[in-house]
Amino acid sequence: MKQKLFFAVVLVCSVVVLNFFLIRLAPGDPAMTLAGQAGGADAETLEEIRRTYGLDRPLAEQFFVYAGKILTGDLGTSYYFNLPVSGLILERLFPTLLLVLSSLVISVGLGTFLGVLAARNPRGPLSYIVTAVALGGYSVPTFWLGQMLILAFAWYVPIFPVDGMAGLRVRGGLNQIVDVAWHLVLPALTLGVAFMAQYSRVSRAAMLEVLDSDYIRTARAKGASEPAVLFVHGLRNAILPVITLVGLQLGQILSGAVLVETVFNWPGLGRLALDSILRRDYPTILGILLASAVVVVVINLATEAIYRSADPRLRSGGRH
Amino acid sequence: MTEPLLAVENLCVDFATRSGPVRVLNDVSFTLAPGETLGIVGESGCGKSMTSLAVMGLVPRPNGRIASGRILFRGEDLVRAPARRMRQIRGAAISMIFQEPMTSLNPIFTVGRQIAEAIRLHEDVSKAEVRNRVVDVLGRVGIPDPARRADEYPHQLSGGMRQRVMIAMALVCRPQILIADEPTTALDVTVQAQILDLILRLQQEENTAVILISHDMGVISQVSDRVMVMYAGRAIEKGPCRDVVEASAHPYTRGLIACIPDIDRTERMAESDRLPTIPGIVPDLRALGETCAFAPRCALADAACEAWKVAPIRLDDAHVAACRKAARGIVA
Amino acid sequence: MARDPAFHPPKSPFVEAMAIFLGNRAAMAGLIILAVVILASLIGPSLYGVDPKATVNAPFLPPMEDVASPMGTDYIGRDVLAGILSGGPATIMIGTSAALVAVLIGITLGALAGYYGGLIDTILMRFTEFFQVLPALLFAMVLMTLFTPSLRVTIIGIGLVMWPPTARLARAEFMKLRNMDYVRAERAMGARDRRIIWRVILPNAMPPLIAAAALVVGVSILFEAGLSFLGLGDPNIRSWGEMIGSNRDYIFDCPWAVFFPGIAIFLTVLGVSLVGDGLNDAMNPRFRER
Amino acid sequence: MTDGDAILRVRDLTVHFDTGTRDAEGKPRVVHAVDGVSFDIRRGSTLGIIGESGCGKSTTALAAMRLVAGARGRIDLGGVDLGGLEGEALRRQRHRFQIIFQDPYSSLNPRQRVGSLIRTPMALQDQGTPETRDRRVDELLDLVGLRPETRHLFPHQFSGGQRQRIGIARALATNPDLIVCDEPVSALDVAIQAQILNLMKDLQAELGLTYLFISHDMGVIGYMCHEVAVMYLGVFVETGDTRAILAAPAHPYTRALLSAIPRVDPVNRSLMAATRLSGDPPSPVNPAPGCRFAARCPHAVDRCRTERPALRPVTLGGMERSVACHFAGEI
Repeated sequence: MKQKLFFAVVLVCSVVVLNFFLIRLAPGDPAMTLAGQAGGADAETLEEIRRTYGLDRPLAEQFFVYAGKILTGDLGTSYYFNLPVSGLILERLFPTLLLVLSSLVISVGLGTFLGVLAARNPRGPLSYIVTAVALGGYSVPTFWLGQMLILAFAWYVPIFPVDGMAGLRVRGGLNQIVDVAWHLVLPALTLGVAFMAQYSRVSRAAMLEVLDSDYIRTARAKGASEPAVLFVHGLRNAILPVITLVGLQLGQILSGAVLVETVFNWPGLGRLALDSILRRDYPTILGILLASAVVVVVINLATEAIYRSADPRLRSGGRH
Repeated sequence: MTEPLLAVENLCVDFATRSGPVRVLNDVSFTLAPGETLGIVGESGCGKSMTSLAVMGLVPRPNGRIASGRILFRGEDLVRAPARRMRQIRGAAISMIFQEPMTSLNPIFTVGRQIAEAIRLHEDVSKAEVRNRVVDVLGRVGIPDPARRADEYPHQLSGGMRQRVMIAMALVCRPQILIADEPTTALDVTVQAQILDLILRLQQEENTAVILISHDMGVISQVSDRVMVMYAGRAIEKGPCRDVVEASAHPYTRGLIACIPDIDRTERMAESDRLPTIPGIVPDLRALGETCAFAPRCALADAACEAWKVAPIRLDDAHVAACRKAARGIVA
Repeated sequence: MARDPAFHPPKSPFVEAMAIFLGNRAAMAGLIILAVVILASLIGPSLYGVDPKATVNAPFLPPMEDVASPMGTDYIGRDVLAGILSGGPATIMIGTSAALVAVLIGITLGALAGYYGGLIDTILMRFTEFFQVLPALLFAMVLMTLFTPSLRVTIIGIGLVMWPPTARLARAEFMKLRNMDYVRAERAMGARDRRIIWRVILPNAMPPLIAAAALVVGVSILFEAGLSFLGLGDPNIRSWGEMIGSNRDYIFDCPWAVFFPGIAIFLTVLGVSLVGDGLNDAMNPRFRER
Repeated sequence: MTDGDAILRVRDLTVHFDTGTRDAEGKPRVVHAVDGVSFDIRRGSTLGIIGESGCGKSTTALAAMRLVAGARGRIDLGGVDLGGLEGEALRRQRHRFQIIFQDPYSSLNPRQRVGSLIRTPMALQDQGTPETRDRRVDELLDLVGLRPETRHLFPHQFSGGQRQRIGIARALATNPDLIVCDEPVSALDVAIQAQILNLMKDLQAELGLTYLFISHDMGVIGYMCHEVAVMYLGVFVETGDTRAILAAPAHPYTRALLSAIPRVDPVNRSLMAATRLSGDPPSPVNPAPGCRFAARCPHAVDRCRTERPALRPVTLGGMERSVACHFAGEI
């Protein structure tokens, strides 16, 4: 675990290095890039940037200036908002986390449940339905699915709000929580579908393998009932590859969040990223890239910890 | 003869494959008396493991199914018993241990919990009582420091220790029948001897009947009271251990024993001597009919054998062989 | 089960896999879908003959109202069917080329990491992890804005963010296979590393990699659609994702202009996934035994 | 076991693997898989190595084949020290020593037809021309009891025994001086095992082959091997003439091993009366000083736990062998 933590830090540092080089690899003057404003910054601003980032000094020195700024939490200033980028990001972090985590709960929970049920009878109708739904969920473009859900459940049959994260007049207490949850349903579902599809496939395959294993036969030979075999002995072994997959796919889930936030006008990091890109607001974009990498690394460490607690083979040493 | 504890009668098991159904067990019958050890021996694919799974009601579904026959446990036909009744019997009256101690235990639960589960599935006892019995049974199967070991996970134990845990789990509800399917095949010889010892000692303590399945004629001959030899899904010879091993009536049994490189015999062999062999390979089960499956490989087979419909030939009241020439005069 | 080989005609594993594949109804359905999509993309535009970029009819025209525009028109009166027919080649081309880039990078890095292990493996895998930690879409978005979006930039950009899963799979396969006795036997016979990696292990690792490559094609198509939807693709190409994106703000006025391109993407990716699944089943030895 | 006629002389073969972890005292945990093993094999004879799983016998075989990274020691094959060769120089020698593996299913490339499988070693070692190689393939198939027409088939179209014949043909292809056999019959049923063992003995008699034969089965060793080395936790504990050791084992471990073998004998049930070793072999990670067997030995005294016994000649039952036990011949 100590090693994992070390590599997590190294990974985040690598993103800092990447950001640094992206600014310099882009065609044109790095000062211009850092200023954003689609190249329309005035000479005074550019001079200011050249000075604070030490752009007239050697490359190595420039890097240390840049890295030093980031270490102290200074991700630059967004010309558009005229605010520090770090503050902007912190403000948008919560909605994104809310969206990502709730869709993770939906996709992991539902996906694994369906996968396990389907594995019980690999040639039964349920198994075919799960496989078909999984394929469909896997093939559908996330943003389009979101739009179709809006059309269906917010326009033709107006059950849920069209977009946004909160109603204008709802303020405070339980009401606000319910309101946010109400706004969350469609986006979280949209984002969850593709991943639910994958998790149901993976858990179905894992469960099929587990059900074929010797210790399942042992459990049956003990006289355990089928539900006990399935959910006590099978499930916990079959969920391990799903946890692994979640850890590997966090980047993808955040990518999906960009699209979903755009479709639903969800005030998160993804929406901010797209707006900033359209405004050529580079400090904000690069800040978001770094922040999302940190989010991925942190959630990754969490899945690692969950995996460890689920699999004793990783917790304690070999045989004595 | 006393009333048998278990009587398997004319058991047939079919398996669905891509090229149609295959009869993997064909007309298998045998009995088991209380306290007795029956050895079932044969090469891979002969049906010996399927026999044990059928008795346990664990024929793999949906591909496998019992096509016909009866499995009478104290007079009750297990083939027709409902699933609920089979769950009561499995692990309590009839238990089983398997070949691979490495994979037969669930890696994510402690061994103590897995043994406790076997108790709680069949008996309504308090938590403390369960724990006492778990530690007690681990001690009885020769695991040192059982209270500590109970809280360990399978991967922390050696192969021999895991097989002891499997035995503990199988015996914790004091079954009347213990089925041991190749229990020592994955173990080293010195550990194999310990495990066989343990099974026999516990059998004597509890008067358990044991079905020991093995490919190793040495193991079978050392521990069985009676022996059943299987070939291509059929029981081709049955009888008291000594008769089957030392006065084998079926040419296959004799071939099987002769081709083992036995250290006591090879000591006397000259450099140019060779092991006796059975020519050819085990037949494809899909291509078998009602005639003798061994005839194509049998040195004694003649035209009449090719046409003969297989039937058990009784040599005396205990010794039976499915060979046309088994009557002493023809074979010897 | 032992059999006399003389009774079996010499069938290569490839031929056997193909036989299983052709007998798989779902895979066949996928193949048919793909064939229709490709055919429509190839001859559709010239057959239909309507300019996808020009305003040809009244805006917001619903489907089936005017026979000239069977799928209706979008917010500025562009023909939806023409857009779908002409968007096909671009979508498929970008998807497959990007997947090719990704699979080539992935297999090469994964093979080297899995075969050599040790320090090489550690370095390559940290590198892979780094790419997996970056949210692919965000990274691609940054690339697309720093560099002027063009077909080439799009393909390379998508390829650059798509390779890590393939690399992981290739690595796992190589790690498993390098310890097989037949690989050891090659070494014992005096085979060089180059031969063992590319001629011995790679062919045996191919089945799961081919199936995975099919999935990468599907994901790449989805990814391209996502980029175009956000308005970050090559502005000179009308792709399906771009159609959806440009009509996004008018979804309640002309839902068909969003609906039909989405169906086109969905069917294409579904076809690719079905074929990929079929290939996976056909080449998975666990299905072939017995 | 030194002999003027030895084709293979191995001296102080050692294979240690670093597990990359550390023990409680912070010392690196090193697996002593093979710990200073020396042996000779006479041309045309068979040396067997027997031991239980994890004793290092297979690692010894792979190290002798130069297939293990990190092996040290002299491996003198007919005057060339294979242990000192690397890269291309080692590759050029490989036609002189070949290997037969345990698992007939994983040792043949499933994508190669049989003809190509057997031709590969000759092609890789530039032996002969394409035509002579084809002729040799037919010759080899015939030699191992397969019909030459089978060269067009794939491995999965054969049974386990037939696959092992293909593996033998492949090992013979380059006319090697030494064939290392790593548990060649352990995966086979007894009836097929007997066929393969007889084939290997016939080939030895006919072609004058030299085998290094690894097995866990004393019966197989007794049948196949002229000499045997009993291995325990990375070291040889007893070596010598097979018949001498079978008739009068001198090392306590050899005795325990022999008495634990279940004989086919329903009357004299020796297995149940045998002296029993307790427990499993200890771990080969950072083994304790002294005799490796001391922890399980019924005769062990303090000296056994501190001083490692060397192999020394001992005569027992009128027959000589080497034993690594302080009390060999006395107990």
